[in-house]
Amino acid sequence: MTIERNARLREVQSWGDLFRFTIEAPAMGQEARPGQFVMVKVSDGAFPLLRRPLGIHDANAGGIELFFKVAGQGTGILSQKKSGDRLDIIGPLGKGFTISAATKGKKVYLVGGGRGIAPLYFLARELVKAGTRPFVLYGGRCRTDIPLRDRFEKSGIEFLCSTDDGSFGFAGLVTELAAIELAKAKPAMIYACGPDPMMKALASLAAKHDVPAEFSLESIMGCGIGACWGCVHRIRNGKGNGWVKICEEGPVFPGERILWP
Amino acid sequence: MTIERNARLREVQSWGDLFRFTIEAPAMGQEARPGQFVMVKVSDGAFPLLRRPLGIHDANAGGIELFFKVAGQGTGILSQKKSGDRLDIIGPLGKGFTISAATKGKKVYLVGGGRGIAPLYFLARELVKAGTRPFVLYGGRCRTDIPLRDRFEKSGIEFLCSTDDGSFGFAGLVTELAAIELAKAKPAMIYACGPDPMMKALASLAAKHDVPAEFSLESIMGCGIGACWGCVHRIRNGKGNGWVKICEEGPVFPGERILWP
Amino acid sequence: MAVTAKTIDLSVDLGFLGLRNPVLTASGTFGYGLEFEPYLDLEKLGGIVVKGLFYKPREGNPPPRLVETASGLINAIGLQGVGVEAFVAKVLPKLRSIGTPIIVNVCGADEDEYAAVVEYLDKQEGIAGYELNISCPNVKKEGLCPALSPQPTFDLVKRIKAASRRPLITKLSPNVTSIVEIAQAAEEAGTDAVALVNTFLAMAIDLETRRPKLGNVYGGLSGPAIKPIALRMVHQVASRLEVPVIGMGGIMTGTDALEFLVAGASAVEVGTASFVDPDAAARIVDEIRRWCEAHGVAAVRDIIGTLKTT
Amino acid sequence: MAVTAKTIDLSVDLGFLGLRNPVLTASGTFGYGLEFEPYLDLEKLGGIVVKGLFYKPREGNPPPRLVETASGLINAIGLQGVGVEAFVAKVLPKLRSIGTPIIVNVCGADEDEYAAVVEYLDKQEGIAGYELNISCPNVKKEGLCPALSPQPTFDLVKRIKAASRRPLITKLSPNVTSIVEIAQAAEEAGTDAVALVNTFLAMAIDLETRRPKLGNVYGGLSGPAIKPIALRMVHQVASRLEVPVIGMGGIMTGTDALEFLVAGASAVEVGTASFVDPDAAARIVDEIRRWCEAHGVAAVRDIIGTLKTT
Ligand SMILES: Cc1cc2nc3c(=O)[nH]c(=O)nc-3n(C[C@H](O)[C@H](O)[C@H](O)COP(=O)(O)OP(=O)(O)OC[C@H]3O[C@@H](n4cnc5c(N)ncnc54)[C@H](O)[C@@H]3O)c2cc1C
Ligand SMILES: Cc1cc2nc3c(=O)[nH]c(=O)nc-3n(C[C@H](O)[C@H](O)[C@H](O)COP(=O)(O)OP(=O)(O)OC[C@H]3O[C@@H](n4cnc5c(N)ncnc54)[C@H](O)[C@@H]3O)c2cc1C
Ligand SMILES: Cc1cc2nc3c(=O)[nH]c(=O)nc-3n(C[C@H](O)[C@H](O)[C@H](O)COP(=O)(O)O)c2cc1C
Ligand SMILES: Cc1cc2nc3c(=O)[nH]c(=O)nc-3n(C[C@H](O)[C@H](O)[C@H](O)COP(=O)(O)O)c2cc1C
Ligand code: FES
Ligand code: FES
Repeated sequence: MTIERNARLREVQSWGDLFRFTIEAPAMGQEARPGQFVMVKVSDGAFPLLRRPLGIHDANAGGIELFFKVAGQGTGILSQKKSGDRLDIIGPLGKGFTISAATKGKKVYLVGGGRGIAPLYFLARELVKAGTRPFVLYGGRCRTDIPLRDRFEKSGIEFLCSTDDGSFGFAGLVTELAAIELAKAKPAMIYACGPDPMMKALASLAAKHDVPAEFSLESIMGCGIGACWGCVHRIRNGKGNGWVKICEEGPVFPGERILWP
Repeated sequence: MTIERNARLREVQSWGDLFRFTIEAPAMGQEARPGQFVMVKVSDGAFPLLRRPLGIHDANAGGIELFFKVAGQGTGILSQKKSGDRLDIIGPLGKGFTISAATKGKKVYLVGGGRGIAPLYFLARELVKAGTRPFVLYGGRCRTDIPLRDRFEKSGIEFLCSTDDGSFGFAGLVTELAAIELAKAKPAMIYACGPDPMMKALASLAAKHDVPAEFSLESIMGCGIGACWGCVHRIRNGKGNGWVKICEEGPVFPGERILWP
Repeated sequence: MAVTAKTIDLSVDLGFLGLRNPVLTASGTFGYGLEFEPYLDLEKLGGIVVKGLFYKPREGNPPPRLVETASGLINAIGLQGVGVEAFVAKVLPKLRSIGTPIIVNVCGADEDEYAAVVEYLDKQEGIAGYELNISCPNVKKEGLCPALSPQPTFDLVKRIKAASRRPLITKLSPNVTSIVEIAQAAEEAGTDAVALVNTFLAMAIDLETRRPKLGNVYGGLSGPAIKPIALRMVHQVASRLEVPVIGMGGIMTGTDALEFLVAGASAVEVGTASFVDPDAAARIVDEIRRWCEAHGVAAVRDIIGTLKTT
Repeated sequence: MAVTAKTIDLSVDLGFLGLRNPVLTASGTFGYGLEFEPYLDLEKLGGIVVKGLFYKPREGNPPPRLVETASGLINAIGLQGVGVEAFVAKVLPKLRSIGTPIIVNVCGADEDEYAAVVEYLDKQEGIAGYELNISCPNVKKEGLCPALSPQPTFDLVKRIKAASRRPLITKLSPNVTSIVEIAQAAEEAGTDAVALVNTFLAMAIDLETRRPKLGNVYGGLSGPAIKPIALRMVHQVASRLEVPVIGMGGIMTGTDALEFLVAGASAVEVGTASFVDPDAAARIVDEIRRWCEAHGVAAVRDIIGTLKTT
């Protein structure tokens, strides 16, 4: 966990309102695990005030990558940064996905909707390293909403795409695609990240097929480090159902612990 | 008076914390008179909230020029604009310097301290056009504080420089230089812009030598258009000494009407 | 019938006064109105609330009178103004010809001065109503301002309502423990509407000189910084009062204005925004119209008070 | 002797407690302190005020609990927390070992709960004092919060002061007509210091859904937006009270902190800034030291209350 006040933005790639940043931050890159996130400062002034949480899209000894969608003012300002600019980042934060020895040699499904694909690329790469076989189901609204297909293609990771409008791959929701694939073959594990309704549907699919699943949750975050209690989600604890801090105990939780709104 | 929402910044020149902007704004350029000013928006967000007043440094059919010093956050943000960027400007505003037929053929003194030189270049050019002979006394803290010497040089306008530290021209305050020159020859008029103490000293010099003088005053401005009553200065009216709006009745006032703080 | 920019009905009804749209200008931020003629079409506005008017001309406070803060502006103008006689002689004739309701923000150093202002103005035509600025410090009562407690508010509103033939809007101060209590006092005293909020008492310090940044030490905070507090107060008051509420505080965009309507305001006033963009109020009217179009809202009045809190 | 970074004396004295420097962390914005260990040296701080503690564990409010506004943050956490027993068992032992004064922000749903918290904590060592969060809504008295009127403030402070062996700081709400009146009530009841301000009651609306942006509808506004109002209140209170004042509200930098000291605060608390920069409080200590050095101020306490208003 480091504060990197002066991380150099090495490369910016963009597709419409989707952006990929390659950032020089060696300490962070070496520590990062898939599913963890960083808190990025978007402005020097008091507006926007808070940092923005972004998942770690990839990491290596030289730094980290982010993949984000412009959702509002903060990500809008961020998207205007140019290669060579400096970023102020805290991370890696939170607890990531579980890469368990039990799935070694087996196939697992990674389901990402929209910007939710961000952490799954890193996860897929690490799963491959650990000897697990990732199969990525990558959904978006339309063809231009799923620009990472090339990247998965090149990295040799098995994947299928879906688009709501049928402009590329399976025509329909990624959860429908997942249902079809689950009916074909039962994976050892499901990992997912995306909008709440998508993950909720996937959670019941996973339960139905009796497949363990992990979900990366989102929330507005005040601090990202467990101090403000702003990022809570209803999570089953030992004792009951409490408001649990996503930034600290998550953002990844096993499906059976999450109470969907 | 126009709102130019999308004026193209054609050229940026800078010397340390001093900047010259050349801006495409034909309507404004054609209307502008020396001593008038514009209100410039420095940020899109709510911080800084208010526009910043800047004098018109030069104007022609193509647009206007500004010359400013980074004094704080607003001018700091402004100074980071690049050629090609768009500016949101209102102007020309206020009442400028008097160019009177009475000074035709005669010599007049223009005394500028620091960033106060900004409107005097435009004034000098217009005076020349009107057949008056401007003599510019241009003072700064040090050599790098008076970068417009080249410009006056090239334009053939007679001028003398002073620096507080003696690194260029007369060593001392520009008011001391003015006192020397006033002792040598009495001009038909004095025009001045600069810090309050400088103008105050000059006002008493002018009164002593019985030379009519005009001063461009500064104030924090809320609106620049006479609506907020935020920019007042004590000015002698017909009836008495009132708080008068600088943006509307000024920023230029004859010396005998100004009550210095 | 499809909702289009042309068919959208932006009018709102304050009961005592119909407005072509819900956007008024806030007192003290739009001069006497005419200053803005070069920048916008004054006939596009729902109404113009002019600068606070005392009976006598006022000097105002020594400068500096303004200081910018994070997303805010503190002013200590001190209600400098020309007084009611000059207003009637020089400003009103021009204002009257615009065809937009003119509301006069009424000030007074004590109850008598407030009454004198409305009595004088009552003799003039071309004024749609008064906005009673109850935040003026009372010179007779140790500088206490009626806006801060219910009884003085009640007394002042009652007196001015009785003294005048025109609709009365009482403008509330946010510097109170319970703005609902003050609003209710104004309502009981017969006000036709309430307007809120006025500015928040605030200060700024110049660390280098260790002096206040304002000549008057304290001033009033306005702008986007105060919007969340203003919105809460408007919601509280609108949920409890019968008379219409005019909301304001940091409105910079059509979205901001619509949020105040959703919170329960029947109209809004645009203040500090007019300093930043002299045409802000007219732009906000356009932005409201476009939002209604995009959302199929045929009449903007239908969204007033529609906040769902459960 | 020249003033250098090394010789500058940053210590301040609250009378009942000496601090190595005037920078504390504000309750609810610094967790239980330990969350920040990776980011700064906790021993660099003047003091740590921990998150508000009820006797019992608290659930808090449904999300969303946070919303950003122009230069501000509204929170409606609802004082979720572990309760005093878990605090003493799990957190306090670690906190105690840091060597920085620990102040516990004390909450209660009624007077009895407040008293129960301090009585329980009084049995523990390693606590420098209590900060009484009088802004908690009183469950017995129709949700009324003692912070809003003098008498309930007086009663609560008196009871807690009597119940406890430790210094008591009363933390005031800014949502009042006269914060001086409330501060004086606390002083008369025997508080050892006052801290101000807590957050401003505020709201934000999502225009698209026409719902409040916070699960709890209303929340508390903090951050740079409120600084000018907080500074005014600190100045007012410090000019009228004998006991020391701890100032806060939107402090992001050393300059902000020094302005509060100049206005009369004997120490400051850093709140929302710690969310933006977890090491903000430590950075502010450094910035204060550098300012003192640059301005030849040998002891920071010499600038407390030095605002020149004439
Ligand atoms: C752990 C975590 C990891 C994330 N990883 C990524 C990622 O890799 N790529 C990516 O594109 N996005 C990611 N997000 C979402 C991202 O943080 C938000 O889109 C961003 O904060 C919005 O900020 P803004 O200023 O652009 O939008 P705002 O103007 O603040 O808000 C726009 C909309 O987004 C909502 N929103 C604001 N903050 C958040 C938030 N923190 N989470 C979810 N919704 C929010 C608002 O309620 C509003 O509806 C992640 C969020 C979390 C919590
Ligand atoms: C009619 C007029 C014409 C001007 N022309 C020029 C010009 O041509 N070139 C130039 O460099 N400057 C000019 N100024 C001054 C310029 O407006 C200020 O330097 C600028 O507004 C400071 O903004 P800031 O955000 O950078 O500084 P801030 O951070 O706002 O303030 C920095 C310091 O400047 C003071 N200040 C703020 N606003 C003003 C203001 N409007 N006038 C004077 N002091 C202020 C503050 O009190 C503070 O001490 C002019 C001012 C006026 C009123
Ligand atoms: C410079 C200035 C002058 C003001 N003068 C008056 C006034 O004369 N009478 C009044 O009732 N309110 C006055 N106000 C308050 C505004 O009308 C409005 O209530 C307040 O600024 C909040 O709205 P805003 O945030 O949109 O500016 C003034 C505000 C400013 C900024
Ligand atoms: C998320 C959050 C939680 C808070 N919790 C508490 C609390 O438990 N007790 C308390 O007295 N104040 C609490 N506060 C108020 C702060 O301590 C402080 O008074 C306020 O935020 C103003 O300071 P700032 O602008 O520096 O944040 C909280 C503030 C925030 C933002
Ligand atoms: S974001 Fe602050 S506790 Fe999780
Ligand atoms: S700046 Fe607003 S009246 Fe002059």
